[in-house]
Amino acid sequence: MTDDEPDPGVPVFEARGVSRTFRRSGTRGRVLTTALDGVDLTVRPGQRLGIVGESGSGKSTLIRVLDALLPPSSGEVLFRGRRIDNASSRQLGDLRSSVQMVFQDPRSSLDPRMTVGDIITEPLRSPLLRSRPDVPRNHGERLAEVLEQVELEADAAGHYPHEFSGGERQRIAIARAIAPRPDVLIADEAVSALDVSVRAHVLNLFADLVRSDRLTLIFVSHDLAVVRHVCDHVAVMRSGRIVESGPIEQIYASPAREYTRNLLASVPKLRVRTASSRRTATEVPDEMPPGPDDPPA
Amino acid sequence: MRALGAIARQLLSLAGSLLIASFIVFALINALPGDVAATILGPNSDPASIAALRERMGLDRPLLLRYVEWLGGLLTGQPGSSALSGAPIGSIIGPKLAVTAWLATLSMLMGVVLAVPTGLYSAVRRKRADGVIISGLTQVAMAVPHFLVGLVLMIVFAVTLRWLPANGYTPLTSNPLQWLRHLVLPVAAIAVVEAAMLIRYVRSAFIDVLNEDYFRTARAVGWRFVPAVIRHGLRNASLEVITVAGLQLASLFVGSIVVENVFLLPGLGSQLLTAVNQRDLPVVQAIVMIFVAIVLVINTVVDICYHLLDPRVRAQDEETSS
Amino acid sequence: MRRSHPLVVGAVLVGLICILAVVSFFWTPHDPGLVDASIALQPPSRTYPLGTDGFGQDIFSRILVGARICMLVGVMAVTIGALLGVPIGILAGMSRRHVGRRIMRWADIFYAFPALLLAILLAAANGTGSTMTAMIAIGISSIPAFARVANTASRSVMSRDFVAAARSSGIGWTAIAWRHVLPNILPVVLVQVSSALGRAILAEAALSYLGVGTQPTTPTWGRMLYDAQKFVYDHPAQIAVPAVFIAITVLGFNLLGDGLREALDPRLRQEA
Amino acid sequence: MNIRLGRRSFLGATVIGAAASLVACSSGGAETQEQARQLVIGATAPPAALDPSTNSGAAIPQALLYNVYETLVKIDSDGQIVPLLATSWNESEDGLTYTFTLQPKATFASGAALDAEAVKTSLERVKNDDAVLATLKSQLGAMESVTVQDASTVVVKLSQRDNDWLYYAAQTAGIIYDPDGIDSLGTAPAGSGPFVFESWSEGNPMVLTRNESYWGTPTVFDSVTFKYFSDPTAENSAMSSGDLDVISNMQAPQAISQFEDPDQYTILNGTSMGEVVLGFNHQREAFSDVRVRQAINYAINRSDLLQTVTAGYGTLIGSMVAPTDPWYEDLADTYGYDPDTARRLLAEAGYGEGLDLSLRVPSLPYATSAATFITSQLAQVGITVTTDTLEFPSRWIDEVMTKSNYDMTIISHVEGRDIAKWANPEYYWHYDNPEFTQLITEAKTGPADEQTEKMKQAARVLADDAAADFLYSMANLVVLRAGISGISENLTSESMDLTAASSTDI
Amino acid sequence: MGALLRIRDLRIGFGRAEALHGIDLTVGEGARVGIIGESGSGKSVTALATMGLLPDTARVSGSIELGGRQLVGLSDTGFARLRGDVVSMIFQEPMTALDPTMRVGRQVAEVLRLHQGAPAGRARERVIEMLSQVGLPDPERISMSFPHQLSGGQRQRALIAMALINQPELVICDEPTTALDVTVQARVLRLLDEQLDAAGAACLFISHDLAVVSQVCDEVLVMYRGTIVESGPIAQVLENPQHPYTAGLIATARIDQIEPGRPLPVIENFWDGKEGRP
Repeated sequence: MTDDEPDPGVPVFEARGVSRTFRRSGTRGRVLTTALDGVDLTVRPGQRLGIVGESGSGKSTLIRVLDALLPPSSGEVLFRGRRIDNASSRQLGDLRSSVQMVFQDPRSSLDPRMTVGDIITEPLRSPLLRSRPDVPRNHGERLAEVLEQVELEADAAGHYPHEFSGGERQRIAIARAIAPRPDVLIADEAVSALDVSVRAHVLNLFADLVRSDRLTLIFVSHDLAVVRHVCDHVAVMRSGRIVESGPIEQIYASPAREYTRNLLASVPKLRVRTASSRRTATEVPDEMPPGPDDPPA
Repeated sequence: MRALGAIARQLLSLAGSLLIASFIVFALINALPGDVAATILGPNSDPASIAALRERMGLDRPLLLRYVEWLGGLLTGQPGSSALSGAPIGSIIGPKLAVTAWLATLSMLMGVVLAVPTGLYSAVRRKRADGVIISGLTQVAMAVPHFLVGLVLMIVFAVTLRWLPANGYTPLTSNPLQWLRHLVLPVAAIAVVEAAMLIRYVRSAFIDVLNEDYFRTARAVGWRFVPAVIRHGLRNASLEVITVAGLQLASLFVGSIVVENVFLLPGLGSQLLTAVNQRDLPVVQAIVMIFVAIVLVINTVVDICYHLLDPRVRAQDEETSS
Repeated sequence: MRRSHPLVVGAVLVGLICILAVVSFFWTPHDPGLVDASIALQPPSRTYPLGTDGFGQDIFSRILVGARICMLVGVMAVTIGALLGVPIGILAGMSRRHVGRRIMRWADIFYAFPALLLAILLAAANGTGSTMTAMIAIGISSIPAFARVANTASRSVMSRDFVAAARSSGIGWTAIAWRHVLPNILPVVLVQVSSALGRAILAEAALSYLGVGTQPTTPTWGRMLYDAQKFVYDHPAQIAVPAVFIAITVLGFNLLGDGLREALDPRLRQEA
Repeated sequence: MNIRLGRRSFLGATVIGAAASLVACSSGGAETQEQARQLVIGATAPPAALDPSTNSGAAIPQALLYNVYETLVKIDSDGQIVPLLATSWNESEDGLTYTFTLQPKATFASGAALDAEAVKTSLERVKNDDAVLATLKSQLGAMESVTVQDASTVVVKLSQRDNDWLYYAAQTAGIIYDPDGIDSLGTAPAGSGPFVFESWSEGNPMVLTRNESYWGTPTVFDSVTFKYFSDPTAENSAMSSGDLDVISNMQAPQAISQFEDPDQYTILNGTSMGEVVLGFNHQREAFSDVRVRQAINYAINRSDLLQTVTAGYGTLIGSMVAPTDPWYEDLADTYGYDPDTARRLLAEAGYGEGLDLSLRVPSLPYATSAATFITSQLAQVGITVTTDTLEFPSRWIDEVMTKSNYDMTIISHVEGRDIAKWANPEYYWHYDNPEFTQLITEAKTGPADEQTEKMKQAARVLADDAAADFLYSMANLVVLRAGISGISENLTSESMDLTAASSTDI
Repeated sequence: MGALLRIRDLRIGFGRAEALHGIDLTVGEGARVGIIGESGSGKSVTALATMGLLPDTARVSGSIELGGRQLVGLSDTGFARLRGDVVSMIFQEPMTALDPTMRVGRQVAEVLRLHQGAPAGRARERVIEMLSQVGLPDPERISMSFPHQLSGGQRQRALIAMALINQPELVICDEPTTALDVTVQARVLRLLDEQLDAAGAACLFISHDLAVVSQVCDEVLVMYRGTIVESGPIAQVLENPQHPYTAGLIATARIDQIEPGRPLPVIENFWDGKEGRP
């Protein structure tokens, strides 16, 4: 599809020893918190990488660093072999056109003051993307195309976000992401805010898009079941470090690290509590190592 | 305690702002055309004697030099003396500052005492008739100029009923009762308008509480509606009151000029007006600097109070995102 | 937007005053400046709907022209305040937290120069108070209020995901400020404009009262109030007329502000 | 409401209780004896300093002249020169020598004797000390020497005859200061009058107390307090609420109706030395033509102006002469209100299509009201006037008096016999009429008995030449609380003479 | 065991719209009843109605009986006596449910002293005891700290302590663990299960996640757009759901049964009764 066919050998993203700390000037003086602590990660073209972890594990920070929205405190980030962590915003044209993001909360990811048509075509009007060959020129035509692709009526373009349901709004966000024909799609908890029934529709949409546009997908979520369905690789994160990563079936079947095991065990399973079995505890071990339960990052 | 770090930082920036403000004040005032020498020597004084007087008063030296000299004097506690009467500025301004300070603080106090209960009442009963009436009256009270309220109060209570003196002032030290009687009307004139503004903030602070999750928790654990509002609303509202009252107190110091004029209180405001008219620059500079300093100091004190009192603000500092 | 009383009442009052102001451009029943000692201090009558003042000038005509000037002073002052205050607020809201705090610290220095103080100094500098000095003084002193409102609003818009989305497709900061921040903080700024207009009219009245506001011959309501003061004992109506018009206008603007705030506050909208 | 609110309502009760007690003990009712002996006077322009010889503010002599400071001779309420520190004086034939015989009993408040030596020091100080105001120097200009003949006789020699010299020596220029206190006049006035300076600072009242060792008839009052009001309404309210005993000169006559009850108040409607003048800048081309000046005089209905600005209080005048001046003649109707003649004169002078003039007035109540009136009246004869107010005193003095940057202005000239100012082309009007100047010098230096006739002719010349539009002479509107008396109706000098004041309550 | 909570034909409307179209439900003493449904199904409104915390714009009709007392139309003072003592509620968002300006221990003690008037000293002990009972490691420190110094899980445990300290007869939970991390959620659910047994309290547990409900409850009701479409013991509802909507809901919840790569089942495959797209 895209003219410069990405060489399968070169990784899409490469993170080497990436750390990120935040300086807080609260009344308790300068407090330094580490969100990322020496992360090494490689994302191959066509790969569907899931990043799981609990709140405060640093997964959202990691993808913001990958997408160059946030500079790392130390370490290197490469996109298709070229360093982007120290590049000026103008040199990021390639990254900006090839990588697009979808966010969690449909109420916050769409500008309430813009029509759906303007929201979706906004990336096409970006100065970095406008002049690139791989970005569609005819906005009107592309708008119709993507609306159809995300199963929304064509006349939706003229309406405003508050006229749509949560599920429909997330489709609009996805349409915005695929409008400039990116190669990589990053989803940050893209279905967590949706009702269960709507979640299925959106996940199916993701699966179709990845297949039809041969996209590389990075899917961040706290919901292990969703990740298992959508991704082929997974990285488990905790307190800013990647605890374990690899093919999803292997990690889910026989997790090497105890934290991953606990994580998998904690997912509530549909079970039947007979009157007598009231006392059978779920498989959750009593003594959990401290960690995700300490005060908020 | 690490909190001192934050306070120290705020005091430092206060000092910075004061310094900048002092230069702006000095430059602005010395740019005023019209000349104190001409005022002293009177209408038909000849230019030569005016120039001589200007030279004697050192008004011709470069601005920066005079600024440094003035700043030095200010920091070492001698703000110089009045160009007109030669009297030391401290003696001129001291009693006047006391009058304005009493006027501003008493009216703010009366404003708060009036505003908090009324704000609570109108918030709690916002759907009912009396709640609506109160907020209606508050709107009207906010729309009337200070001096008009003062004038009406004076005509009714001082001139017609003769209960209280129409104007003038007796220092607290010499006769506390007369001092109080002279301040009742001016303080009431300011307090009515200030209280109206405060009531709106207190009312909205209490209404905000109604939408908070912790208010719903309080209701869920068994608090009746009004006690729940007071128990959890009062603290939230008091934080709101501190900020707003602080800002209002700061602007009140200058705002009282108008009421001083109506009730002939020898405050800083009326002194500033006469000093400006007579181009008595040293006095003008000193008074304006005092007003500026008061506003900046009060703002900083309000910030510090907010920081100390509200644990949430401390939490806000710990927000991670850049 | 549910039909909210303050908005409707506020809009009606402000509308009324605007009509008066506009009419005064084309027509006033009498020449507002015409002095005729023989008909001074007349009670309201058919020819002089609101009576005449100490100079025998028709009060209704002066109220009309006064409306125009008070609105002019109010609008110009608020424009100055908004044009300078809002960009500072947006800049502070869009930059990092501690940088933002420092910018706001600078804006707060304007707090130290309330309208009254500035007006006195400007009047002295300009030789005399005038509508111009009143406008500038009130405008400059309203900068910090606009900056604060714009700062908090911009900071909350910047935390929204659609800004991150725009950043991730390479849209520059200025474009984000124009296309996303400004349209989204406009409602809050509008509320501030409305209450600031109310405050500006009150400030103009105070300045005229102190004699540092507009010229004696320009009929602003504050000036009329000042001139009417001497008749307060035997012709109290002289003071009532300008006072009522000032109160109506300020009340109108404040109600408009409250109505807009209620209509635009997302929390209240859900309740509706 | 539970107890918590209960506590608040208890708080409410105490506040109301306190307020009631506060009101109850207000003095109201009959004045106590002790308060009656304290005279409180309301005035408008506050003094800027205390030394009348080095600061030109009118408020200083108003309070101190004759009350704290005394002169050899003084001006009584009819404008006549009468003995004070000098029991008698005689003027030589050629008018060049004045011999004063001093009052033997006269002493300064400090106790020091007021002898010829003290008189010599004070008078010579005006001539030699360059800190003394230029106006005072020119008033006693003609004085050549002051010699002490013996302890109680002083001889003053003039370089040339000056019929005004004695008039000025009777006021601020002629104050006899206590030699010991001469260097600290700025903070502690030291004189010989019935009162002694007690206290004053900027923005506060001026308080004088009785001079217990006064050589003459002592005053009945323990103290006199001058309270300064920048706002006329505040002054009126203070009077009606019992804070004041006297309003020295009512600024807003429109509100006088509240003092019309004879049992409570007495109103004195006398004349003052203040001539309110619509001055023309003769350097301006338009004003070089007498027809334009006369047209303006015809175009303004001065009696209507008086009605509007001061509710009718004050006297219409036609020239720079106050009713209390010996050479006063009623020239008010030199130019009646005649807009048609005004338009005709303007057309003849070439301003038929219209004339633009600026009217720059000081920020004083009478001036701004008159400006509004005049702007409207001149508009009807085709003169478009743009008015602006200049902050008084500094900006108005700077723009109008020093830089003459004006076409027309309005100010009240309060100094006595200021008609002589028209003879000085440097003065802000820049009026230069040789015939007038000649008459003034003759009146001043010619035989004393011819002075009045010469001054009358000079006044008539000013009126006919329409040197300015002499609007009216300010009324001296004094309001006294019933029982107060002994305060003169007319203002004949710069002083508010309280030496004869008394009260029936004492 | 008599019925503790009996709701008959409960209708609730806001303005023109009606959120609840007449539902009937019963909770026996000590029983654990779950309610699942999507947003807008009316599950939270039912809970708030039982607690009498609906906004005053709500129109309520029908009957809610708790231990023989009729709650519909009960005065605020009447309801206040019950809340926190007879019936208590745990909400979804722990981060904002505690008063940020008041120490945690004091907020918990309030509930105790409000209903039992225990003297301050005794109340402190009871609070410390309760905080440790809900699994908080260092109860003294927790009770002296401010809410913003605790994690989400810790705050929810403190709220559970507040709900259970007066040994209520009925505890209503509205999505109590939805905002928590999955590991924390597991432990809190287990804690809730134990504490409800210890207090012998009945529970009305509301969630959008069937798996979470199944951890605590024996029976379940399925709500859709203001009506109860199905109810019964969890096992029966899971094995053979009667109503197609329930079947669809269960299918979409069990995405772990689906082969990765194959499209997920959607409710439309089971039930076309849904108007308009989700």
